Amino acid sequence: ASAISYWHHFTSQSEMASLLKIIGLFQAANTDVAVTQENIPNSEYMAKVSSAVLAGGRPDTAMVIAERFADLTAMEGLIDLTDRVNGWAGKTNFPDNRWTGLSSNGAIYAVPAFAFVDWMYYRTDYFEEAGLAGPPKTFDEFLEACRKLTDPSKGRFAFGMRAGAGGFKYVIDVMEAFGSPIVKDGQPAIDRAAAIEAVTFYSDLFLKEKVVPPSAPNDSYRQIMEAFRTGQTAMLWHHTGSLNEISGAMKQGEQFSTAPMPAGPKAHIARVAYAGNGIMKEDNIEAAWQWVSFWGQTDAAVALLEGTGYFPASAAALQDQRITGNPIYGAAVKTLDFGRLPNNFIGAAGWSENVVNPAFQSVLTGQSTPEQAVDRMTQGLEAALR
Amino acid sequence: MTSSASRYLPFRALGELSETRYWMYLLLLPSLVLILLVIAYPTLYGMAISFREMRLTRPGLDGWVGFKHYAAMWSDPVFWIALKNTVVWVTAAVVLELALGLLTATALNRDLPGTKIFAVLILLPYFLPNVVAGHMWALMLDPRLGVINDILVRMGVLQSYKAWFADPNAALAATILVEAWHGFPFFALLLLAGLKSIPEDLYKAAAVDGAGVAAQLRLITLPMLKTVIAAAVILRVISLVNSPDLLLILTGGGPGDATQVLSLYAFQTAYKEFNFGYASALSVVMFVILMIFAVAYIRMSRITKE
Amino acid sequence: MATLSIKDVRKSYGSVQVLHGVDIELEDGGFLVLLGPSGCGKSTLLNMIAGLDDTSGGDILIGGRSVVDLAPKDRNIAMVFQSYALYPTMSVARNIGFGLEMRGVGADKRKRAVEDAARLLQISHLLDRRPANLSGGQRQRVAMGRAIVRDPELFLFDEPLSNLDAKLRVEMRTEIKRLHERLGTSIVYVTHDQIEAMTLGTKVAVMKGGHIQQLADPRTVYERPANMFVASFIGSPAMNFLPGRLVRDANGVRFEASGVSIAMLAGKPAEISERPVILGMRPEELKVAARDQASVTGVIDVVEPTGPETMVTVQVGDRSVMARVPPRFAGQRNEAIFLAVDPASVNLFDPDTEQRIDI
Amino acid sequence: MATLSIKDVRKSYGSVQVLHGVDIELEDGGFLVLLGPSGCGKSTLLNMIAGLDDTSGGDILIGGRSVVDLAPKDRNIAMVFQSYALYPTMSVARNIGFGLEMRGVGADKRKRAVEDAARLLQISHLLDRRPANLSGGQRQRVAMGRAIVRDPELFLFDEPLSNLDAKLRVEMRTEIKRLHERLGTSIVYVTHDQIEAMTLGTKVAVMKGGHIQQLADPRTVYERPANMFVASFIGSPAMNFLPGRLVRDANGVRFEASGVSIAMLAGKPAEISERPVILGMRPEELKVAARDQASVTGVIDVVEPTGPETMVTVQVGDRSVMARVPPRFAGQRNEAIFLAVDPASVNLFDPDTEQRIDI
Amino acid sequence: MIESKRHRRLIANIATYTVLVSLSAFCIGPMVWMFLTSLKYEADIVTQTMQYIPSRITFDNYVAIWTQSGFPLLIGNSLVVTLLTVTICVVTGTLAAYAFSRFAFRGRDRLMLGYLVVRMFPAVMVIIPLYVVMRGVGLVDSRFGLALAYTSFLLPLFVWMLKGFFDSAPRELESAARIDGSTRLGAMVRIVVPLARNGLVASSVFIAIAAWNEFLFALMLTTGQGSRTWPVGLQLMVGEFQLPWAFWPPAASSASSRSSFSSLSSNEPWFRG
Ligand SMILES: Nc1ncnc2c1ncn2[C@@H]1O[C@H](COP(=O)(O)OP(=O)(O)OP(=O)(O)O)[C@@H](O)[C@H]1O
Ligand SMILES: Nc1ncnc2c1ncn2[C@@H]1O[C@H](COP(=O)(O)OP(=O)(O)OP(=O)(O)O)[C@@H](O)[C@H]1O
Ligand SMILES: [Mg+2]
Ligand SMILES: [Mg+2]
Repeated sequence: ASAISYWHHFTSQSEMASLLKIIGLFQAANTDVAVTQENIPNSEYMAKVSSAVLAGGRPDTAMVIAERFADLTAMEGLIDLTDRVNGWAGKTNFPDNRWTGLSSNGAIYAVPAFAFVDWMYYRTDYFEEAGLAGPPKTFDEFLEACRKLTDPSKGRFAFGMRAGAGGFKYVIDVMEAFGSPIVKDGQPAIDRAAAIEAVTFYSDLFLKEKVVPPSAPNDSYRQIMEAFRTGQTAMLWHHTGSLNEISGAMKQGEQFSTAPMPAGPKAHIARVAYAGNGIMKEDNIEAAWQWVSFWGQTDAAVALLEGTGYFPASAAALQDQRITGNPIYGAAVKTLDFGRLPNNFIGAAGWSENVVNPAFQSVLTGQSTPEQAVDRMTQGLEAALR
Repeated sequence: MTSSASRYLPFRALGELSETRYWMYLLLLPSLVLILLVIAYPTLYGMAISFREMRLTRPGLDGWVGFKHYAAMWSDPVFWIALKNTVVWVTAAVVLELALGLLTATALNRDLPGTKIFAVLILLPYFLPNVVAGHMWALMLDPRLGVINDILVRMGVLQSYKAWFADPNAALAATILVEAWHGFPFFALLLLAGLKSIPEDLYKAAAVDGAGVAAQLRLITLPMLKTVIAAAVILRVISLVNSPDLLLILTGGGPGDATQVLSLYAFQTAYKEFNFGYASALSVVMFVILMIFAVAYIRMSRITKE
Repeated sequence: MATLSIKDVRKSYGSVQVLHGVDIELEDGGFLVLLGPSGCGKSTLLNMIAGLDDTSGGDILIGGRSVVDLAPKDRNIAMVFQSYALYPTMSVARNIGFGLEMRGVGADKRKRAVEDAARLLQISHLLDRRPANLSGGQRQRVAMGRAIVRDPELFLFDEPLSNLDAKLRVEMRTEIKRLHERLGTSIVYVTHDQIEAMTLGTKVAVMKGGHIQQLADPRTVYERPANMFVASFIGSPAMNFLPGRLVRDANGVRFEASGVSIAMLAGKPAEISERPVILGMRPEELKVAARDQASVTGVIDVVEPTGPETMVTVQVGDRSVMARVPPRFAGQRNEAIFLAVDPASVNLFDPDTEQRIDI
Repeated sequence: MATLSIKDVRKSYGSVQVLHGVDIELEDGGFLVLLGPSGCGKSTLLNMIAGLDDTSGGDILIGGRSVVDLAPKDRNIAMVFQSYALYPTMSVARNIGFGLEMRGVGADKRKRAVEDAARLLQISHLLDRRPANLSGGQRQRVAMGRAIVRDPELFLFDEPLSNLDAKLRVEMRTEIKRLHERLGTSIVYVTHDQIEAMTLGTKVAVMKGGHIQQLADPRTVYERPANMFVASFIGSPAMNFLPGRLVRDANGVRFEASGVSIAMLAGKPAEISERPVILGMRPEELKVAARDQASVTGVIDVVEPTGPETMVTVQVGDRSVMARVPPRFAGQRNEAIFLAVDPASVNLFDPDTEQRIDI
Repeated sequence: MIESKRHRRLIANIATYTVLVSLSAFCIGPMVWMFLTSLKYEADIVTQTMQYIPSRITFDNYVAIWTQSGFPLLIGNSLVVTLLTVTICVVTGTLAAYAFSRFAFRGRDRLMLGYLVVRMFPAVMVIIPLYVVMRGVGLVDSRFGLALAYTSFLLPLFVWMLKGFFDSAPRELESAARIDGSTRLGAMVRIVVPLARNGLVASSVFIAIAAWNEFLFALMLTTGQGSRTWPVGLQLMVGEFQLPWAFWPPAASSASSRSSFSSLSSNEPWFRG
């Protein structure tokens, strides 16, 4: 029997429970391999992984999400799995776009396991109250709805904007929706005018329209969730992973529902980020491979979905009755059709967190103009790609 | 000649050694070796990185680059903001902690009945990890669920809940408050010890001489506490400048760069952008600033003399 | 300058009573010494006069005015502490002038006053130093300077000399005496050194356990102690005590003990009955005499020449008696020795109450 | 029991020389007192004898054996400290027995030795207490017990009495004297109290600034001080100094100064020339006399009755002179006073070198 | 107008108690709030109307913290690491502090300052090289390795603190012991160290707290459950997605026990130049 270690950043109760279930399933199928899971706080995950790469002490296998993939491969943290994948029977379950996010220069470094599918939650009861027929389909409709839904006297705001930790993601989404690419062929490609327009639009929700809670500049996951759950906000952009939490707090259908993200003037942006598992060292590669490929099996994927709401990456799993039979997943399934992979260039994570976030926040706090913010993003991007 | 009752030979030999002139150096040896082994190499290595290009995500770029990072720092606006914030944040926090600590120590030093219990209660925050203190206050200052907002609204101080960390100035002030809450017991503890060592007679003499409470504080207590204050301040400044924990949890440097400080900036540069060269240069600058501060401060306050 | 009246002053810390109704009157310009063993309440009493401690009862009047409700600074007193309590962070000049500074005296006037005081105490050359750089005697002078510069109604001294070495103590003692003669301000002076008490005081209050044992001028306290405690506390080496009996014989009243026989009175007053008493004799009252004139007979135990005189410990019966004899005393250990004593100089005490018996 | 030889011992701290070549010989069973003002190097010398400090030069022999290279524990000495240095965490018995314990003496033997020492010092009832619960005098006894129980070759005492009050100091002084007589062990005793030096020592070394000023028996040091420093350092109140001249006249050699005229010698030895000198007179050698017998004439300045005697400060010419007179002295301030002095008891010093002049 | 002295003292006492009560409230208020919060159901926390006193009580959070994270193991690891750190510091630091206190040698002040300088280089940059060193000697992911790392920056603090205490222990006692037959080492062990006991305890508590609460090194130098300490475990539990109420029990209990301990043992001045 061989023992392999597995680093991941599943920390919440539901994530851990699902993980343990998957390990249980794996263990039942592979009695000769023992998996030791080691959980690492999400915010410190890359610090930990990078020092392991730099100073030695890698685990056998590790979880890789799309945003971190480029950095991980760039620091040569992952082992090329192309040959194994090509010889793997399960490969056919994964359409090509599942692999793109986990490949670099044509080489595959990880086996997709699940996906974060971005969508929108909205309060059906508030929409009814405001006389809105359904969820907004475009940014114009979105703005319209925002104005209608906001009622400061009730302490109610239309949209839970995330501009604290992790908020960069939506800033970039809006910029792309307004037609500004970020990176093309490894070169910075921000279209200044479009980007400024996007930042202006997005920040005006807070500054001018005031349809966003005043706490937005520091709101991150927990805050936007709380705002939605306490009824302060009527709309929320996030991914399928938060479905469990929200349906635990309010009634599906009666109080809230889900819809695809609204489309921007130039593009309809919604992220479908495939996460997978890679192998970080050769020592136990056979056992490691068994483990990472196990995540691609339908049972594992569905166990994860049910425990956490994380969508399966495997097309086979998507056909499972447990998904097709549940209407709430409709919006996600629809998103899979047009959704895009997140930006995936080396340094993306650092640039997003260290540049995009503060730059956009400073627009919200009035410390800079959208022009200045876009310039700072462009410069930061140039520095990151240099 | 009989000499020692010790039955164990090694101890006896060591005992005999302790009567030689080398004893003093032998005493220092273990701690010096430990410090040098564990920390000297990493520190020097860490400093050396600042003259190299070292970006984990660009393995190809490795190599010596001289003062490139320092030059880049000169024109990096975030560095200057972080430097300014560091100074503001550390100064404000230390001053506040010192003031609160002095107040506490003075009150506790009156030795009224029950002060022991108050002492225990007041010391509590210092013994919580930064991580805990940070999360605790983040929840209490939460713009929606925060009890502080609720209390302030009930008291009529605020119209509605305030998003403390969404406003640059309020964010800086709030983090300083949290840091003060967490750190002032440290000062209280040290200053109390210092106060206890001031002879009672001095206050009696001052009372007879006609000095009021304020004059006693200004002319006797503070000057007498100088060395204790100096030591406490220097230890505190070092740990504040070096530890990004609390800000990492509370604001992550935001909103904008309103609470960005050097240690946090170095941390993010290293572990988010994987640009170790630049992060190391930032660290070296911090180290140099701290050194200059510490040496000047120790000179000025003469804490190693007396 | 002022009178001081202490009227039935009491003090308790919690349930412990430290002072039990102390009454003292001090004339204007007087020098009151509070003398007593450690812990008898001297400092407590002084602190209450200064206003540093509250009284638990009774009244204190300075210059006829009750001060118990006044803060120390409003009592117009100055105090010198055992530890001197010099402000370590200030120069000598500032230390001396501090009381004036606090009272808002202008810098010029203050400077002059400080310089005058410094001249009087011969510390003018030290004005710029810090207390840490002074010797014990110099510190003592600075502490006194701080007191006199204020020109108060009453000086309070709490064992001001006990941190000095023997030589300096003698010097400073004379200095304080001279200062008192010169300034004429009333003084209350705490000490447990009986020589200081004797040389300085115009009035000595001997205290024990929070009670005044005797309040009188120094000579009375020394020569006619009110009880055995006062007798033994004052005088070094201490008074010799010998238990014995008063007996009446043909010639009058005698004190008798093993090795001792002293004719106390020629007549035989009726009120004096034979009874056990304790005899008290000061060492210096015992003079070496011829065998036939001796009233005390014993054997030499230890001979200690101290320079100006010689101390001889004599075994008398089963008791040790100390005699202070001239410097060039020639006796040897274990030799017999004969001592005479003036009956007028001895004291008698009641063995039970330990109070003085006057006959 | 052993002799002690200190040979040209020197000590520097960095560039500061604290002891400048000290030479002392002490006979077996002798009692050497090191006397001197604060900071003169007494403790330093004692510490070097003990081995607590290294010498910077010279040699120290105990019982003829050089000890400079031995650790304190190997020198077979015992020491009593000013602060007593009792181990606060141990019982009195353990404190006393600690030295034996360290030397591996068995528990039984140790117990007996401790009890013997305790009996000798009358502290048997205290053996179970902690030092914190003892009075000053009791602690002192324990510290002595700790020293004597070891039965060393040499005792070292560093100001063992200076933390006691005056009364206890006298008692303990006698006790130490008795102990020395009984045990006969050689002792080196540091003090700055000249009375202790005089009463205890068989030999007194007066030190100043790291130099020995005089090494002699106590009476010589008191009566024939080698220089003005020794003269003024020993005796309290200090020796009176009067600058004047030696003059030759019809009757012999006289000392003359304003208000003073003392016939020093009847003959006129050729080697004595007229010259300026300083006269030293002990206060107790000045006796109140009739006007025609007086050799010193002056005006009373301060009168201080101390109990057993009275101190009178007399203005003689432009100098103050102190006289020690009998207790019931009747003179008043500003009265004239006439004093006689025995020429044999006075000392003359060279005004320049301050050294003694023998005529 | 003369104000009565008693009156003034009363006012001063009231002011003192006011200060103490409000500062205590300031200090423990947040903790009390966390305690109350820890007893609430999540729905009662994430709600629009603030509940000051929980309307219903649950111990789920406590159960969760105990079962979810191998909590006993975390605490055990923290204990071991803290104990090791304190032991190493006490053994080596006591020697150094004693040397600084008892021997005057050239460059002493400078060396003491040098000890302090060690604390000045940001931990952020030391971690990776330290990791390399630790790996080289096989101490990564071991409790001993972590303790060594802690020692490197806590030792100077310990030495600085302890020196003050040693300075106030009378030298004469040591001399007495040496004359009584101890070696210098013996005198130090038997006499000086017991005398500085309070100071030793206080200094040890100080560094024990620091070791117990340290996060960054613990995170970076350990991976496995076998050596992970509780602040890291705590950060995991809190994570990004969960409300942080569950940490109350370990945090509060450890904090309060230390706090009372050190305030009781810190009655003497530990800092003397
Ligand atoms: N704050 C206090 N609380 C309780 N008891 C006290 C306090 N201050 C003094 N005492 C007690 O009161 C008594 C008298 O103390 P005080 O200081 O007046 O003595 P003292 O005569 O000055 O002695 P010493 O000569 O030692 O200075 C002592 O028994 C002391 O223990
Ligand atoms: N460790 C030291 N470093 C430098 N100088 C010292 C040291 N120890 C003592 N001295 C100096 O040596 C001189 C003699 O000191 P020592 O302690 O022997 O004096 P002492 O005669 O015992 O005085 P005292 O009566 O005050 O105890 C003093 O001037 C002192 O300042
Ligand atoms: Mg007193
Ligand atoms: Mg000395």
